[in-house]
Amino acid sequence: GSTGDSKGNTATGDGKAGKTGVVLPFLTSPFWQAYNGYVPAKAKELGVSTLPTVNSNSDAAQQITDINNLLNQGVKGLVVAPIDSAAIAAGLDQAERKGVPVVAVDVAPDRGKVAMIVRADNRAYGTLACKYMGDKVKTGKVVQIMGDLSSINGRDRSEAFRDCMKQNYPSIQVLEIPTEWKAERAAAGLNTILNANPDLKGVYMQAGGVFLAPTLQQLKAKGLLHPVGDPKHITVVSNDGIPQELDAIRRGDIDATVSQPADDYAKYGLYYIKAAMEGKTFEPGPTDHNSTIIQHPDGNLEDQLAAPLVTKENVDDPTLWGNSLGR
Amino acid sequence: MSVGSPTPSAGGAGTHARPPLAQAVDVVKRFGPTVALDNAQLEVVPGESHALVGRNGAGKSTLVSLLTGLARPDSGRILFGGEPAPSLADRNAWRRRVACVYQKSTIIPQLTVAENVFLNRQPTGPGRFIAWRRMRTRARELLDQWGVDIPVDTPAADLSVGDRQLVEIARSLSFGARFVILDEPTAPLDRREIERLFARMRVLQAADVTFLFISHHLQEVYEVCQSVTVMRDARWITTRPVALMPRTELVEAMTGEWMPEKTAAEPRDLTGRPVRLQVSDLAGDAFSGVSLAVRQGEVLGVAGSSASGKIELAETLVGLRRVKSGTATLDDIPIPFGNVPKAIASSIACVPRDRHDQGLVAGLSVAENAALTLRSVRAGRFGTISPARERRQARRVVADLDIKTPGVEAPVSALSGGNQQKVVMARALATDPRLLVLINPTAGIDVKSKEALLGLVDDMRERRTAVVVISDELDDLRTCDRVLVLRHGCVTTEHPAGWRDNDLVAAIEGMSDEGTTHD
Amino acid sequence: MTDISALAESPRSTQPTTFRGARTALLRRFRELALVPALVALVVLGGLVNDTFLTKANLISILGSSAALALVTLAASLILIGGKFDLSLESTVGIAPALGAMVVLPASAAGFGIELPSAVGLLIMLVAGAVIGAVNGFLVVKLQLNAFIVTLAMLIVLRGLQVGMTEGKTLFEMPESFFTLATSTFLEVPLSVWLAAAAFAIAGFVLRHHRVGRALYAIGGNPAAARTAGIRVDRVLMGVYIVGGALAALGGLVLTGYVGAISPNQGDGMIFTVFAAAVIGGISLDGGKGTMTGALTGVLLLGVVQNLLTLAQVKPFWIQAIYGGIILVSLMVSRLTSGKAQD
Amino acid sequence: MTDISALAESPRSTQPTTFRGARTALLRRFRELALVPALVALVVLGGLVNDTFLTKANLISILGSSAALALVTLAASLILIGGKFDLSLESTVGIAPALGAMVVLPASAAGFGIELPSAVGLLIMLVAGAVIGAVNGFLVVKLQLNAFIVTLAMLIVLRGLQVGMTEGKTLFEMPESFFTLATSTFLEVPLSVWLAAAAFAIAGFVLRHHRVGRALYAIGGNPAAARTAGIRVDRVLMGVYIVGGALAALGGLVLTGYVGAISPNQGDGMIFTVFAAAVIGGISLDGGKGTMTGALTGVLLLGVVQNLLTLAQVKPFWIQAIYGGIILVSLMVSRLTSGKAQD
Ligand SMILES: Nc1ncnc2c1ncn2[C@@H]1O[C@H](COP(=O)(O)OP(=O)(O)OP(=O)(O)O)[C@@H](O)[C@H]1O
Ligand SMILES: Nc1ncnc2c1ncn2[C@@H]1O[C@H](COP(=O)(O)OP(=O)(O)OP(=O)(O)O)[C@@H](O)[C@H]1O
Ligand SMILES: [Mg+2]
Ligand SMILES: [Mg+2]
Repeated sequence: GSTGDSKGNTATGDGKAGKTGVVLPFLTSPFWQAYNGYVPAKAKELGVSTLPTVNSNSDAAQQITDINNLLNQGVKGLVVAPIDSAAIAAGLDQAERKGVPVVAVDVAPDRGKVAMIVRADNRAYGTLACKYMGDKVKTGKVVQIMGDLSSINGRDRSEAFRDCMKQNYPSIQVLEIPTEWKAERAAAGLNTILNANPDLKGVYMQAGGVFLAPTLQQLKAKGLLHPVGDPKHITVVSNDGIPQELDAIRRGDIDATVSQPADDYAKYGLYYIKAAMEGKTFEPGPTDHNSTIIQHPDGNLEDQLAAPLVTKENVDDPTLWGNSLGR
Repeated sequence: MSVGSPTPSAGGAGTHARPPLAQAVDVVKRFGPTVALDNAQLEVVPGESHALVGRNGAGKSTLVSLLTGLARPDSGRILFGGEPAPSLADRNAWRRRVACVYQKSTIIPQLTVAENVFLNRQPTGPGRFIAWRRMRTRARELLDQWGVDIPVDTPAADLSVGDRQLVEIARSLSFGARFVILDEPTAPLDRREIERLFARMRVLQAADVTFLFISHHLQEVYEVCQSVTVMRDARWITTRPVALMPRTELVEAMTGEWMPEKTAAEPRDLTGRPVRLQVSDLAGDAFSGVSLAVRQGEVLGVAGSSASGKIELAETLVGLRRVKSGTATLDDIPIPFGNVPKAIASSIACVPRDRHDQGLVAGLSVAENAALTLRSVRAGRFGTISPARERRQARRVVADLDIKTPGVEAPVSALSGGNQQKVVMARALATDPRLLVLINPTAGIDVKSKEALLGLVDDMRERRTAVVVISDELDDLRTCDRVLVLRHGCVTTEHPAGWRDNDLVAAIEGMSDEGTTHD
Repeated sequence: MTDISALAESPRSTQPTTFRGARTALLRRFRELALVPALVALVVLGGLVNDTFLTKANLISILGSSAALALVTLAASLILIGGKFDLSLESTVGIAPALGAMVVLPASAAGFGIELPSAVGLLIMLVAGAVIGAVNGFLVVKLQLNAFIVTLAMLIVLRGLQVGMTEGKTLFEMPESFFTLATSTFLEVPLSVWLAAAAFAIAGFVLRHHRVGRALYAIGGNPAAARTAGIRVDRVLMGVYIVGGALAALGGLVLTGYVGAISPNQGDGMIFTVFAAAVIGGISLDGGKGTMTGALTGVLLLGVVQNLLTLAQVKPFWIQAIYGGIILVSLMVSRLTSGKAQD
Repeated sequence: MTDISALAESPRSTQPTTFRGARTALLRRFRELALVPALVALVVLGGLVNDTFLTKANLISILGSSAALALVTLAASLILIGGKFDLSLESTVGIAPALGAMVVLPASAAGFGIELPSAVGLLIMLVAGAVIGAVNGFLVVKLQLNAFIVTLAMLIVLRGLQVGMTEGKTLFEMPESFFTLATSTFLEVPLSVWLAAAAFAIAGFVLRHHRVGRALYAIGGNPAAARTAGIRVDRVLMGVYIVGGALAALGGLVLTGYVGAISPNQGDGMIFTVFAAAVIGGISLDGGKGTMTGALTGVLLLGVVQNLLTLAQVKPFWIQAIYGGIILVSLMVSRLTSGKAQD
């Protein structure tokens, strides 16, 4: 599939194609907040008519209810960012029963049929961060500031990072701070870890949106915030790619971040739902937006968007959502 | 009966030279549709102790709350020394004019005795901070005057009911106000404590302090008061010197009908009757070596000071407490100690010590409270109960016990004290007991209700129930066939019906050993 | 109003008390229906602002989405009427079904790998709920620890245990029987709804017509009085904690079916909504007061509000604020209608 | 066990025994220190299992991480002693600093764009806290709504308002003055710690040695009696709600400095920990009981536990369970040491 053929029928497209519902997992992270901001813009671009976004407030049951409500309102397509890979199944079944196509964003459902999965793999983030960190640190202690272990993305990133470290960098010891996505838990944890391990070499934070500030704050407090390149510098790799992370990279406070493309999430989520509503289908293979569509064992297709690793080199790349976002 | 335009001064009070110390003129107070005070009058003259009597719900406490600035009259005026009363918010102004022991306890359990005495007027040192040492010493002095020998640092929660009351009284008298209101101060006190109170009152009267004294024990009125105001159905009835108001007339004014003086029960010969309750050498919380026997249809009184262990004995018999040693049988079947359900199952019933603490569930209706044991209203064998049957039964007891209530569905909290107590009695009778234990059955209850309740005890006689009455009110004990006196947890003396008051009182106080010594 | 002022003139205070008694009795009955007008108003409003609101499909999904809340609110209400507290219900909603599922699931699907038949799994789920209730009961009734705080600690412990034993994984490959309650319907209405309705009906009946229910009110109203009246206070309270735990587990099962999986934080934060529903419905936090009818209307009110907020397409940022605001207002409504200070 | 059930059976004794009086007096003093042994034990244990635990740096960071909790626990404790409740404190921790920041920040950084001087911002933050407290006070004291449930609703409303006005954005880029409390130190110890210590000292002193403090205990113990004693019940309670709100705002500021940003769910779920700390520290949920010393030890206990769990690198999945378990145990400890039923 390519965006080429969609251009023709945008005009007629939103005429006959009905409304689209967009469901968010929660709004309290800069990333989803940005995603929520992109939705109306991209919808306009693509000529998709959407209802106002719905926020499930990180409550899986609420998300099912939201999907039901949207279906009752007669939406013809759904773009859902599941709170949990499994706890979305019932919602997908409902949609299928009503013959309403669903595009899953950011999380690949364990069960149920979707027209397309649009995401950059959480495990990939973890591995990417691990590789970069490993090559920089080589040996010693690093800490990963984990998200909520009961949330799918937190879990995947933690496991991926841990496994990759075990395999590729056996001489690196991984310490862990579980935080339930709470900034103060991260701050307290990091502070304590630094007491016990003054020789800490690296920090991996699973969500820059939540952990950037506390991490820098604690490093500053302990006088360990040295610019990149300084021998005393502690390697910091982040995730999300919000503007503040990019600034930190420019300042040399942190080394890198995985830019999770909020804009593409919105754009291609809507793009694929539009296509699905028009009955278009796609095959595995490369796309025109330098990503590849792969097929899951259960038959679902996934467009694996590129999640570029941002470092000092490419931090000013205008295509990064963190740069393009109006501030 | 019709009440002429109320002119208290005609009642002799006004003949005094000085202006009335405190005055309530045509005060009206409503609670929702309830009229608690209906053009009530009161005029307290300096130097003479004034009694305020009336049946439960007559409006006495409400009048008190007006006289002490806790509430505003809907209409009418409150005057002190001829001056209009201060504004409600200005508590200190009220404090200077009147001190009060309220009917409801105003002790704060979490605070120490000393703090309760000086609540919100603690002696302060530099920087308006509390001077603890001074406060303690002053509290100590105050309590010593009353012979309350508890450390002033004890939390009030640990005080006995009597001591708590004494602390309240001591506090109210320590304000230095010339006018002191005592709303049923003697209810929780035992004889010795009451004597202590009266002695103190006389001293203060001599020092020109004026009392407004409320009590349902009319003999107390004659003991300490010079004039009396009677209220009925929220209205002023009369105000007269006590001397000109013999008991029967007083009761008539209160109840609106003539009631003959209650005479002591005739001694009856019950030796023929089989023994119902047999207690042998029983020892438990606060009593030991108690042995007694109650025959069918016999009413046994148990008297003693509040520390005598009589309450503990009673509560043990009805399954509220465990025993240390000894046995007790009901019709030769051992009584299940420490297990109320079993006790009730073996048809033992009880009117508990305090109707508010242990007797009633305020939120529930009269019917529900009367059937609280839930035994008399079972319908199916699966423990289902029938509200219909419950209402029927409730209507019956309301009729039998002459309970004044808007209806069986009304919340029990809407009833006056006496009628509430009748409901508790009804609950006890509902299980048709073979042993009935009454603990302070007439506490805080007006004369008429008292008669009614004691009348019920007589009915029990006929039904051959063994009745044990725990009380130190002579009126209650008069109806008993025998009275045992407890001191320090042991039975000291036994008094068959027809005893003389002094003997019994002396025995309770432990001052003499008249009557047949018991062992 | 006029008749009252007329009464005021009447000489005897006993006569007015007749009316006073009658009036409060009426108020009590009224209080439990205090919300019905609000509920009706909301439904009408909903019908006006949004044309899908009154469709059968939508009404059914309101019921379907409220079933789990209803069951847990029932549990909470019973415990509250007994004058006690159980915050850990929300964790039971998660851990009980998780246990039930893990004894059924193979190790490959994050189960214990003992793969018991699913009937046993469901049984274990209920038992787990009951046992948790029993533990709470023991701590509160026997050890006399403060109910609020001890069940708060239990809430944290249980949640932690669930995360621990599932290693944070979401369970989803359960056999159909774990979902039927929510998925299969009778007369187009999910079984879960019928179940909740039945549970409320039974509870309502027992509270009114069975001695245990009546004992519960007495205990909540005045434990000491209940004890002297020969009511086995501790036993009844233990019982109600156990039943509460089992009901919460059942609510968890309904939720499982509704969501199609058991995430490690299933039920997280639910207790807030539960208590809101109960109290809005006129259940007293001081015990001894409240009816099942009231609690149920409380649940439905919140369900309808949630549904309306989504349908009305309120800006997502503001939904939460408005939701809370409505709870606040309903509280004041039930305060005013009940006429007396709230407890 | 048996004696407890016996205690449960028998109504409270009428016996005036000086011994018992003295004993309980001693127990009360003991109760407020009930946790000290537990605390000491934990510290010693910590020192044994982990050699960095007792380092000055680590002890300081325990204090630093507990400062915010300490301030909010202080607020909650004061309100609890007055016999009331405020759950919405946790939302105040979030919204008050957010407001203070947004009046300072330019629109580009998610502020209102009015860019007032940061001193004004900090003032507004405190005032916001006080106002929120006043609203709670009004609803609870004057309208006599149930404190638990009304502040629960407020919790939801305020959280919703914060999400709404920040549109879910996390606030970065505040001026340094928003961080100084947590970042700058005196004698190596963060100012936030000194602030919390001072607040506790003052509160403790006022509660013990000033009429207002004693009045608060009286009100918590028996409001009606307090009224008749001339205590301006409503005024005192309003006051304590307002002070509580301001303290929570201050706690929020400390937290802001500690994490260097204000996320829309700052303080979310904190109230659980706060109440746990207060009650473990011997503050009674029924009002009228508890001391600042106790509350403070409660806070420190939890802080030490958290720190130890991280140092010990407990398997992350089990941390929550262990944490809750420790709270539960500490509750039993303070129950047993206090010797009487908990409230
Ligand atoms: N706060 C109140 N709310 C409603 N009704 C009340 C209130 N206080 C008193 N009443 C009613 O007013 C009437 C008078 O009550 P009050 O307490 O003054 O009687 P009393 O003479 O003190 O009775 P007792 O001798 O039992 O103390 C009663 O009918 C009572 O039910
Ligand atoms: N319902 C009541 N029961 C008993 N006393 C009351 C009652 N209402 C008021 N009072 C008394 O009247 C005084 C004045 O009432 P008010 O309510 O104005 O004072 P407050 O509420 O204590 O203080 P503030 O007026 O500052 O709110 C109170 O201090 C109290 O002593
Ligand atoms: Mg009275
Ligand atoms: Mg006021």
